[in-house]
Amino acid sequence: MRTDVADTKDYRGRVHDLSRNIMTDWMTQLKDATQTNVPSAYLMISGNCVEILRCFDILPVFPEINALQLAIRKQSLPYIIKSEEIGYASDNCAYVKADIGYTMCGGVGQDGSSPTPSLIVCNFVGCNVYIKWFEHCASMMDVPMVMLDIPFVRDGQASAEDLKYVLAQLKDLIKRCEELTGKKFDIDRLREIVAHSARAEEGWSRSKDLCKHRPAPFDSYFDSINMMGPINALRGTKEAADFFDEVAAHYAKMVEEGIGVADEEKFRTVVEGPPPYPYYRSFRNLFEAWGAVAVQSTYSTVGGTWEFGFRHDPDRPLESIAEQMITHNLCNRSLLDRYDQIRSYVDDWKADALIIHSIKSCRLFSAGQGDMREYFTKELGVPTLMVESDLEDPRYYAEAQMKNRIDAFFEALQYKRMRQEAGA
Amino acid sequence: MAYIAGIDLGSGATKTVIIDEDRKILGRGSARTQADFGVVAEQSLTAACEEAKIRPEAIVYKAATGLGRYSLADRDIQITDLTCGARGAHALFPEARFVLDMGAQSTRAISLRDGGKVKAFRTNEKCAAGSGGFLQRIARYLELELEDIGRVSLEAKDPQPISSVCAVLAESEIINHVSEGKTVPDIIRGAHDSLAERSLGQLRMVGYEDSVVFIGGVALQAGMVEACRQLFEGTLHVPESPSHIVAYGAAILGLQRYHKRVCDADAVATAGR
Amino acid sequence: MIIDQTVEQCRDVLDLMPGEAIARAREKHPGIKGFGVFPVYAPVEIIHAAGLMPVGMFGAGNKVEISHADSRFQSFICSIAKSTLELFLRGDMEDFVGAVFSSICDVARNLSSVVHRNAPNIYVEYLHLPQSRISDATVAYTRMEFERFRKNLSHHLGRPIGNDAIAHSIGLYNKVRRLTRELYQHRKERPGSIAASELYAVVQAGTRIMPEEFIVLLEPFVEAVKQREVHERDCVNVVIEGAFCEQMPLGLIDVIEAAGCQVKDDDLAVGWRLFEDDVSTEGNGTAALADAYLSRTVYTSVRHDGDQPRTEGLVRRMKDAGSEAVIFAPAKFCEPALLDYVMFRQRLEKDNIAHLKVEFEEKMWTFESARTEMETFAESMLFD
Amino acid sequence: MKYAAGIDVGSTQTKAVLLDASRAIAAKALIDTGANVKRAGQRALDALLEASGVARSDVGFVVGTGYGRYKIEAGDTQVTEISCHARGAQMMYPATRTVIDMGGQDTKAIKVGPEGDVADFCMNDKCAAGTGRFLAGAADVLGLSLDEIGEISLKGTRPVRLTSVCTVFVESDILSHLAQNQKVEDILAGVHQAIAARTIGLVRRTGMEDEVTFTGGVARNIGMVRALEEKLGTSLNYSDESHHIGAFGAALFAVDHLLASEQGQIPAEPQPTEWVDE
Ligand SMILES: Nc1ncnc2c1ncn2[C@@H]1O[C@H](COP(=O)(O)OP(=O)(O)O)[C@@H](O)[C@H]1O
Ligand SMILES: Nc1ncnc2c1ncn2[C@@H]1O[C@H](COP(=O)(O)OP(=O)(O)O)[C@@H](O)[C@H]1O
Ligand code: SF4
Ligand code: SF4
Ligand code: SF4
Repeated sequence: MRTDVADTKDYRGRVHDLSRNIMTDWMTQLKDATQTNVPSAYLMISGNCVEILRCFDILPVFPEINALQLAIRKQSLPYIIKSEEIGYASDNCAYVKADIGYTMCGGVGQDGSSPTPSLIVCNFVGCNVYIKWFEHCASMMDVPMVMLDIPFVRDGQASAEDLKYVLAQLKDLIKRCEELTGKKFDIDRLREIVAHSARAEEGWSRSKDLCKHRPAPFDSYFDSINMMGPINALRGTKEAADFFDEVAAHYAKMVEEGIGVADEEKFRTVVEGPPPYPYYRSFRNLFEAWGAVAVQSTYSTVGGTWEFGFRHDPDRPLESIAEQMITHNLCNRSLLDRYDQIRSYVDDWKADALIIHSIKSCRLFSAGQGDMREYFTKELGVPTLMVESDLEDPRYYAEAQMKNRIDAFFEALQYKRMRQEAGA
Repeated sequence: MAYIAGIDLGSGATKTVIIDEDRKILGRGSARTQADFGVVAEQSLTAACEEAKIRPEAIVYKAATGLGRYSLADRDIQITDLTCGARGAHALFPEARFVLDMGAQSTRAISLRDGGKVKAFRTNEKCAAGSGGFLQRIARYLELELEDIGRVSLEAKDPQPISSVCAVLAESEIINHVSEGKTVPDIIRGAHDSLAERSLGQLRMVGYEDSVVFIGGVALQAGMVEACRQLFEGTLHVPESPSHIVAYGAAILGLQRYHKRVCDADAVATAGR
Repeated sequence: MIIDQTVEQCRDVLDLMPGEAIARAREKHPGIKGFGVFPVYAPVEIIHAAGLMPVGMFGAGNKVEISHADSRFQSFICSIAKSTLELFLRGDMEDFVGAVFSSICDVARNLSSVVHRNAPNIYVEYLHLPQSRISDATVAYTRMEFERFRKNLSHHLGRPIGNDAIAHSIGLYNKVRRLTRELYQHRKERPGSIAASELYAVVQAGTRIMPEEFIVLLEPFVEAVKQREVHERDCVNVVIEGAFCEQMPLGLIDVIEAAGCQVKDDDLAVGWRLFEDDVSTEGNGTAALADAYLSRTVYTSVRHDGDQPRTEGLVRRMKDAGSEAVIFAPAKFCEPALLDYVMFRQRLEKDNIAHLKVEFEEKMWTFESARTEMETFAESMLFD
Repeated sequence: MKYAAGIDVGSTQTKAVLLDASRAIAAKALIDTGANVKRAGQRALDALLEASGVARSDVGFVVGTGYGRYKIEAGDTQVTEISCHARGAQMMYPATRTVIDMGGQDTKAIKVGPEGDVADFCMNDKCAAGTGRFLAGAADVLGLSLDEIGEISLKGTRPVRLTSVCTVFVESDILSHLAQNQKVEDILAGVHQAIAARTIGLVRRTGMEDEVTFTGGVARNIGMVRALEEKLGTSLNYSDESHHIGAFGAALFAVDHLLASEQGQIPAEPQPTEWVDE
């Protein structure tokens, strides 16, 4: 029985529309801010502290999202080349190159799509490239930069000293925000914001949990992109929290009615690594053609690993922000922690296979993925496919080769399954 | 009269230029590079001497350049092909500040200082389908003579660009174009356009502004010249016999050193008296 | 004599596999075990005070054929990560108790995990070196981090690592660093007195010899270099920037000088000579090291510098060295070096300072294109 | 009698095999793929028919494989060459557990299950370095033919070291070795060893198990066979048929279809997917 939720089968479905609406609102705010003096600040996605900025009505700007948008609209290449002309190497992270190129070409500021920031907040959560990227932005636009040095999770979780260190830096940031906006820090306001965050995180987690059902109501790799904007960039707003309530309800209904994102869910996968944004749709098609649905993905947890239970806490707003930045996101955890995360995805979400999409640009994700492959195929016996391309640079995507590998992989899985069924 | 030879032992071909003391070009020669650089250099030198109508012994100074510059046993000096290319181009077009040298294995963008000295340069990255050897391979694949590439390219109506940075993969792209029924001119021109675009990128890295001298064997291809002309903002100078400019530059620099040697010798001679 | 002998000796050391370096150290320090130090920096004094031999893990040059590690790290990852891992996978690190990595880049961080999984007998430590502006919180944090290292290591070994022992080790390494600084200083003043590849071989050997012995070797060497007759060459004075982690092949260093450049300063193996002056031997050793790390170190591309941009650091370094040009030598695929290149370059161009970028790889063995570029560069500066 | 064909349209060469319903080889064909991929498939099929004297109407099923598989108009369905090589190798050498396929543009290591199924596989990354094309390039620079370089490489006693196995730069690399007066056989030995080393890396990823079958065009190169054997420390299955194993595998799948359709069954073989152009 198909009901009104059936339209979700297209990835331009309901959740996509909802997401696009609130994301567009935010982009409009960004565009408007180029003409006004609304204070704005740069921030990175992974383990961010957007709540603090919100508390001062500072508009958060995420260069990563700018880069992503360029890629998905297939506009990134000229900007990447622009950056290479000033000396960036072909091997550098293309997110950086696209964003810097875009900025150089006037994409940021007065006539651009987002404002020149009043402050650059470098939340160094895992990725070292962040530091260089923001250093360059700061020098290029002559904007002050605040460095938030988030200790990497070394011994499983944050120590008391790590927390103290981060809290001290957050307090520094608060002082900078006070100076910038002339507003006094209001902890009650922060509690409110953090409560919105927690509600969004709850909705996010519920949704992701629904993919444990067969068939999965959405593709937790490709469709999660629709939710990543709201959970990472708009977190702390009431709109985002409402959005997630709606999303969770929507997917719950699909589960109830037994509707999956695929016509026929044949394979359940876990996907590791960011998608090739310039070829997003065609990459997805390659999996869809096999009835392969991602029931979990690591990329969707760069901002936070909420599905494992952590929530921002209105009673300990700053402390919980610090904890989230240090411990509860994918980027600031070790590769081995990521193996564990994937393992629990494979087990609890009942996946048939692991797909590793290795990204040339992003060494945070990709360095060592060969070892991950070894671990999953040889130690755990999980069928694993590793393919390579890039998340931003269209020059590194070879469609025919990609298809060849994916087809061969699923051919083999299917063959195995048929034999098992024949034997059973 | 003293004759100077500039010998460019390149990866594709070895080119020789013979000049007199007034820097006038008397003869040019070239030979396809093979295993033994010595032999090839000899061949191209002989050819140049024939054209110049002089005996090889009349050459008083040999300046070697190019990949094989250290392989020429009886050279008087070796200088890099970048320095020579810059100097040769400058001698012909003194007002130009930039040089684009496209050879068999590499593409170089050079910016110049006064007097044709190298200011900055950029070599194409290793993994780039951005040089003449690549065009040669496509030509072979499309069953075209090397000499015809340039002309055929001009006939293009709907150029088919190449996106891959790897020459091997770029070749697959071309195969795709062929099997999709694209015409040979469109494919060649697409390759030229893509190469031109990449060279422009390289030129920009050395601060490219207005006029550029295009040298190297690839400049023999009219289609390539046309592609650059359409893409680059400023003037594009293409010298006569572009593949010999590096050798020419070597000869000019050789002449300088020769003069210095003679002066020094004179000085010594005077001092000894 | 002494000079050639020492350099020869040091080149020998560089040719040793890590296990062999330990075996050699055992002649003087029976039963000693090694502890790997991945670039750029780690407080080696703590390791030494624990009765271990700190050994620089600078990959394997071109001595080892990579046959296992490239299935773990893809083609677009720097060579040092692969060859270092290869050593572990081949079992070359058996005489090592552990290894320490730090927060220099994403590759090094993931490498520490991969080593951890593939070499279960090795104790792997990961230091998060601060990237923040220096504040009370940073000081407290960094002291804690170094102290944590001491505790973990001591716990692992089952023996205490006392303050006195650390102070003693600091004293030794102070001396090594002082002598190294002298060499570097001397080269700035009398450039021809030591070839870049000689200096490199000696400094690098110091990362694979116990400091006690290294001092004995270094002292007469420094004296001899100071006495050496200098033949002034006509060449371009340069500094090398960007080779702070993966190390250049010796052959490439030679090519730089053969092509007509004189290296006056460099950042090769900079982590082992990071401090601008002596580390205090008073009080708590880990605190002294932490404080020195925060406030008395030279800039590197792997540390955020707050109010003192590296770009200015480079210009200062050039001035101090009396050099006229910069050779950027990033390792292929080295993200921090390649990213920094852009800002360095912009800064130099502002002052019209000449520069050249040459990428290298550990296993490189022909330097033809590098030679051409380097020669052109020198020609363009010399024939002015 | 009904027949089934497998056509493997590779980047360099197109291979085809015609089987009768008892899986006996009725004909083989090998042509250069050339620029027109579509035509290559057709030409290969024509060659099969001509060689065997079988009428087109008697060919009941055609499976296409190889990089040009979607361009074969006669193809009834497509299977990736990975599945085909596994299947073909296992049929020809039933104890096969590992397949190394070296073609013009890529190299694959395939771990094969007891029934010819693909247990795991690895391909060289996007870069075409170190493949058959590389050997062809090397042969070209040295002015030798592909048939000879393998033999010659075996005579090398002191293999040279190559800077990289990049196909694009092999030319200059070899030239500079020649300039240093290295012997041709040593250069070729170096070339083969460099490629072998790289291939071993791939094989390790899937894990090597005996027996190892070497397939693809490069299996005709004895130098490569020996270099791999030495590095792997085991002997390889290879034969004159090695080049055709992909096509043979495809033909086996085609026979499955043929038999299944005669019995009105769905063949026990993976469903191919549709090609989706962006
Ligand atoms: N007659 C010609 N017509 C068209 N292109 C040519 C011709 N001769 C050479 N070329 C092109 O120039 C390239 C060689 O350029 P050259 O400057 O001689 O290289 P190098 O100095 O590296 O040997 C060839 O790869 C080819 O693409
Ligand atoms: N007679 C031969 N002797 C040695 N090698 C050969 C021979 N014929 C072809 N090859 C090698 O095989 C490669 C083509 O292999 P093939 O499996 O047909 O590749 P593809 O499927 O990509 O076309 C060529 O690049 C060449 O290196
Ligand atoms: S390296 Fe990866 S995480 Fe870092 S900025 Fe680039 S894409 Fe983002
Ligand atoms: S084969 Fe292509 S991608 Fe690989 S190294 Fe060569 S040019 Fe680069
Ligand atoms: S060479 Fe560069 S990228 Fe590689 S580990 Fe060192 S700092 Fe990181």
